Amino acid sequence: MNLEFTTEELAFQNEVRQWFAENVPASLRSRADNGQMPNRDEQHGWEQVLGRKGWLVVGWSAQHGGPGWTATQRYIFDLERARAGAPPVSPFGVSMVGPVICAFGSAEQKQQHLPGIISGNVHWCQGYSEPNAGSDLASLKTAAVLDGDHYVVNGQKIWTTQAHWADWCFCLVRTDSSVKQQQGISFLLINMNTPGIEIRPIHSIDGHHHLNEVYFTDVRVPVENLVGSEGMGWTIAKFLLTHERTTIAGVADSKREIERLKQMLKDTKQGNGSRWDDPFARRRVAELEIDLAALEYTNFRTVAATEEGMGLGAESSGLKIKGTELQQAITQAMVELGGHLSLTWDNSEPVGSFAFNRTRERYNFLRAATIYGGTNEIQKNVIAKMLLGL
Amino acid sequence: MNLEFTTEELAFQNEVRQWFAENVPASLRSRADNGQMPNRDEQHGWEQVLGRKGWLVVGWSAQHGGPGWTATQRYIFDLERARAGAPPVSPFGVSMVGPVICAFGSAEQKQQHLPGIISGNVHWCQGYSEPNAGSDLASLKTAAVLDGDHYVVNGQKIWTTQAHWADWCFCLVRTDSSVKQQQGISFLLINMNTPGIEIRPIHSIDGHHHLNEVYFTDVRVPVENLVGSEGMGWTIAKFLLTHERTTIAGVADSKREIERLKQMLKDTKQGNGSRWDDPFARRRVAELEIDLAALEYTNFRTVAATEEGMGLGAESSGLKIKGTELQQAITQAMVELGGHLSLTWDNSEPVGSFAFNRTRERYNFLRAATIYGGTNEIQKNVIAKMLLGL
Amino acid sequence: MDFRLSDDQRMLDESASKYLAGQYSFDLYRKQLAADVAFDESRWTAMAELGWMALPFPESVGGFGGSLVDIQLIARRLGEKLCTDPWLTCAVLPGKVLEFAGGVNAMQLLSGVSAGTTRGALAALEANSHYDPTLIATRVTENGDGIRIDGQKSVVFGAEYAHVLLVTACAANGEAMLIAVPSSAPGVSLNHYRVVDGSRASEVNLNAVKLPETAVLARGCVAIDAVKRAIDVANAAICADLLGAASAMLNKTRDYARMRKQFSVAIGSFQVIQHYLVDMFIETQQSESLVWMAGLQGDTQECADREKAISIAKAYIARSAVMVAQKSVQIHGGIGVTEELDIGHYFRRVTHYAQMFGDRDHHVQRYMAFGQG
Amino acid sequence: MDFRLSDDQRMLDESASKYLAGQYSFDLYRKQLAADVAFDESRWTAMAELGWMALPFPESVGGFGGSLVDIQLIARRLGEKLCTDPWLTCAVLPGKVLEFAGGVNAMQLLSGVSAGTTRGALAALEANSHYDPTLIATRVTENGDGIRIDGQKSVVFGAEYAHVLLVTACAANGEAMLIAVPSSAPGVSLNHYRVVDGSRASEVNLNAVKLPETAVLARGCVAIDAVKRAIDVANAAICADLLGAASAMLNKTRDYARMRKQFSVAIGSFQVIQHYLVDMFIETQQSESLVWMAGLQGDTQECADREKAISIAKAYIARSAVMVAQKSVQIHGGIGVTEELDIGHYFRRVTHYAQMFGDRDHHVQRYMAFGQG
Repeated sequence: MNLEFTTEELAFQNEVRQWFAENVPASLRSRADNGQMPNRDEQHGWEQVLGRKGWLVVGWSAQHGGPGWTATQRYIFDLERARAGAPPVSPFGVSMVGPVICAFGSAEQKQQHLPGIISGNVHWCQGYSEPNAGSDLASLKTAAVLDGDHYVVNGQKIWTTQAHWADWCFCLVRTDSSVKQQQGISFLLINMNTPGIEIRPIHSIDGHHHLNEVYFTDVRVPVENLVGSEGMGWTIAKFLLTHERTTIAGVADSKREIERLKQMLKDTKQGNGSRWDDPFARRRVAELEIDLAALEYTNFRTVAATEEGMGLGAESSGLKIKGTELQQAITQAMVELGGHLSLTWDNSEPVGSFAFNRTRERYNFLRAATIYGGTNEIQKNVIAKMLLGL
Repeated sequence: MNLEFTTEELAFQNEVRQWFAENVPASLRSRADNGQMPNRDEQHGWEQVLGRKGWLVVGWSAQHGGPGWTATQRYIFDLERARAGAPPVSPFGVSMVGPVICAFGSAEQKQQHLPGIISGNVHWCQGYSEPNAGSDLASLKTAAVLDGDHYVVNGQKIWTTQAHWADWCFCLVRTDSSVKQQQGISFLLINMNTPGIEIRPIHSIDGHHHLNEVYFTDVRVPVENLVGSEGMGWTIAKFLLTHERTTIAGVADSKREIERLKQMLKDTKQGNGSRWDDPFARRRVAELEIDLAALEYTNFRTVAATEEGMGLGAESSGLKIKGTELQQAITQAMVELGGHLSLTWDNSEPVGSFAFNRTRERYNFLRAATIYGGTNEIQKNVIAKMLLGL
Repeated sequence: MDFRLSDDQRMLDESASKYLAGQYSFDLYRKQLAADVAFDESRWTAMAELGWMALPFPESVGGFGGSLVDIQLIARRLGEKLCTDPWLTCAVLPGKVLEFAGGVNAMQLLSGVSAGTTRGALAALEANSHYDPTLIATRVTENGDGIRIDGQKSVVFGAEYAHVLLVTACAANGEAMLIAVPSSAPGVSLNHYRVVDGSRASEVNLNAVKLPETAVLARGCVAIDAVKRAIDVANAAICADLLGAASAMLNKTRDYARMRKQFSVAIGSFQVIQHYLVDMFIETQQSESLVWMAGLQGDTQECADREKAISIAKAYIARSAVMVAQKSVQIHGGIGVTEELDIGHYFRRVTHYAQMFGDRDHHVQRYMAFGQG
Repeated sequence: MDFRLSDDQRMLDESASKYLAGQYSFDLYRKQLAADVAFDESRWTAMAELGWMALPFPESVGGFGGSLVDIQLIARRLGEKLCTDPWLTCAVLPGKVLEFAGGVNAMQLLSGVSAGTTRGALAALEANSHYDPTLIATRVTENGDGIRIDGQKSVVFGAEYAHVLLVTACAANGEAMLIAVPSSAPGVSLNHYRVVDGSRASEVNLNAVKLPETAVLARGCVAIDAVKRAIDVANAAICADLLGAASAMLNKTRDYARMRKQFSVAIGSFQVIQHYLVDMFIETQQSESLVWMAGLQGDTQECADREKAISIAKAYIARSAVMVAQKSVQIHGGIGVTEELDIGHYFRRVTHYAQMFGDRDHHVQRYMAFGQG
């Protein structure tokens, strides 16, 4: 056993760290320092910076245009990214549809779509959930009916993150309603400029606009935009769920957030001292740090298992549950430890600590962390099935 | 609204307090101070003292031989009982079979059984659970077959608390296996001296013998020992579940135990000070005290509703759940706050604090509190049914 | 022991329910939120006519001499309906500060508050005070013909709608003073902003504010005690508001769990969802018990008893209501984190009220200082 | 990063499993418990022959120079099998104290420990020390030809089977000393008793115990550091023991949930039971991660790093293992609280080890003192 990074890995860490120090825009860093998310231009601009460096699709093999890093390198990269105050990249192209096209796409699809994802010039969103198909995704109803060399798509998607920023959408659609639920589902790539698509914003309780409803009315999608064959949609969706696990626990960002909370407490005066003088506040932080350590070393074990090419079982499924619980616990501590300073919403001037004034945003935003991508309750059902074999 | 006791209630409290001060034996008090349970002689002796005073069957109406107290008086009595270091009375006669006989018993049964319960001279145990009928009580198998003027009972009961101390046992038995599960069950009174009864001890992880297996082999029980009619067993069992709620939360004993924990911390030296100087220890106690207050005032509300003759719904079912959770939390805090002093088991001389040396007993014993009488999970299922009406 | 409401209390409770059902709604709340408004003069007048402003105050100033439980009954209904009208922050809290401060000038102001014609706001906390109103950096100096105040007060709830600010300040010799500062006084400038529940608060900048000596309502212990006791009253009301919000969330979430289907069955048929709801139900029951405990035992001048009762209730309810709010969002799933549905707004209200004038952590510590024998 | 065991470690782990499966059993454990015995000379010899006594110590004293992870591998198997043989308390812990104390006399004693011929016990804690080995009331006085010790040491694990007690005592000038006291020395009297996991500990009374100066193995910081560092080693092993016990409970409880039927179905088909098991599984996984972290990062003389690693692991695992133990009993129901089934015994073992040399509370506080930047 050995927990140390190798000399090569340490050198890699130095290289990455230095590059981030030189390349993360000040505006992004300042947003991160105040717990705020980047706007569209900042996010896309940053992804293009990474794309130019070749560091956007870090999970991809060299063969498909990625850097071909080891799991450890990817972990180090993510750690340094968060430490530098850069946001996570949008996963829809890089971690979702990209790997799907690499694995299941035709040569033409690869040629058409991969370069835009690799460069960060083309942006994607994910059309999975529907109003009556949330946790129960298999009951989705959006229909794609073949009409000559096009599918005609009708239906509604919901909770579509960044649909209003996206050029393309990858969708699960029903191409056959005569077979069992999962079997009639296909995976379709839809250009968001196609006539018949209407996007309606959903505003979130953090006060921002991330989510959308997307309505499809007689949207004509060329048949060549079908990935794999008809009815393969469920297989592809399941492939995605087990694809990338080195960063699913969110360790890098949680680590940064705890450090930020400590700094906020130290920077915030209370009487003649600071909030950091409160032993109960410090203890709350300590308990978060201990929970983070457990998550971090469990993540290490998963990374190490990935390196050895070992399968990922229930062991790593727990990472999403614990990771999202910790994210929520950190943001809750941030809101609560700020006291009345955490209650201000849209003040333009800092009240005591601008960072505390903005803790509410991440706290509210991250309530969704235990919901999206399958609620934590659904995740536990899945693990229970593996454990109990019932 | 008014939380104060009336002048009459305060006078009653004084009377009761003084009587306890004069009548609780020193040996019982000393056991309570060290968190230990009384032995058979102490328990039975104490119940007889209460019986002679007429204060044993405090929940009974005057008509049946009880003191005819209000719910508030019963609550006050229980509070003072715990404060004085007296143990709760054994519920099997006083709170269970007694009220059942009062409500469902024949005149002969009343005449035969009530005096012994009221005086504390006759002791009971409860034959409900079976090896394959724990949470699922309705599937019990112990059979009572009519043979002339006797039932012949065959089967096995388990988790029978104090069977080895008991003169009588009230049993749920199956008198008809041809009808639906709950319908074929009857309520039978069995003299423990009847031939064919074998008691085997079950030792608990607190190191003591409370529980038993009871085997019935061709045990002949006179038909006049059937309570109500054949098939009424389930109705009677359900009657019992909603019978007495003023003390179900265990507030009085939890209150005493928290005070005892505070005293233990103050009495236990740590370096030049005491364990009470540890702010984190004090905080843990404070959080228990706050949880106790919530339970206590919820209990008050139930007591007040009882006074007004209002039905007891899901509101009071929560009391058992929260009450047992608090009991467990208090004992766990006692074990943990004692540090290494809580790790000794059978030392005859005190190590630092004999009370801490014995915390393990109640902690282990009370693991059963969330199991017996229907696990807390089953309790929650029941409340959910009421809440959701599904 | 008696937990029944009196006939008067039942009438008060019913009239509050009826008024809010008629005059307030989630739509109105959202409209106000979008317009950055948390006040309406006509509703204020209507509430005054219902007697809500006079309710908490002594008959000597024209009030109705209502109890703390009476205040809680209204607060619970406000929480239940997501109402952001600044009744608590512009009437109850400043009025109670004036009542407890005493003296001719305070009573005169209180008459106006009680009549609904004067609105106040308590400017006690500062950026560096956390929840402790005794940490005062704002300075007051006395000269021959009056006083001068310099400093800044933070997160002053309701200041945007207040005619008079009740400011705490500290003299060079360390003596605290409670001062009535007209919002319009020269040197007073306010920066308004939205706070987490959708209501409004302000930074109050006091830059060489000169006032006559009569503006000083109380000094030293009297001033501090008046503020602390009034904040305890506010916290009793806040507990009731949290109870109202938590009860509403519980009911709405239960109804949603019965109605919403996934995997062809109501999600309320899943045992884990059922147990979540039972936990929420039990916590809400226990919270209600402590709301009334705080209302009955917190209505006293005796400091240790009062602080103990209030801190127990707030410490417990702040945790329980937050749990109920979090689980409500979780059971609702995606729809629970949107602005469209009321659940997310209740969630924010609970965050807000759980921290307003002290979160669980603060009140557990205060209990340890005052309540542990 | 690499979490794979080396070939040697795999062999060690397998031989430990095999040995315990052959030589130890729940029946044997219960038989010993009933007889108030937690030791068997022949098993001790067997373990020594397997190299377990030599494993932790330097080759210079005849040891095998094993790592902290090597120690943890054996400890995990002992926890998994409920084994109360005092390997940790009579060999590892006192041996490590001797190793870290250094010096000729300590090394000579250590040779005996490493050979399995000498058993020791660390007598550091006292009735009033809580978990802090620097709180020493036991007194040592030096005179011309030797020393004299007076005092009492509490809850000295394994003392019943020890030839030599490693006693901490304090001189009048405040200097701490680490002293090797033969169990048979005049003035030493021991009261033995059972402790919570079923093993044995003793009160050690030192009444005018007179020893030559050479009995003093270390003084001042060296003495304290040796004790603290050895306790850290013990805590790393305790974490592994808790992991072994928790894993065993998880597996047994999962199997029980699959097999036990109520309401005509396996109780493992109830969603709430399933989620309990998932929580237990996840906590056990996370605990395992920190066991190895503590083993790898706790194996250093550098005090801050070591204490941080050990305290993080113990703080986490003490809570998780207790949760797993409590839920295991709850899922088993009645049978879980009986002496007949092993679950209740695991429950007690977890209670014991979670508190031995510091519970979560103690280690969170130590982390705050040493680990928080």
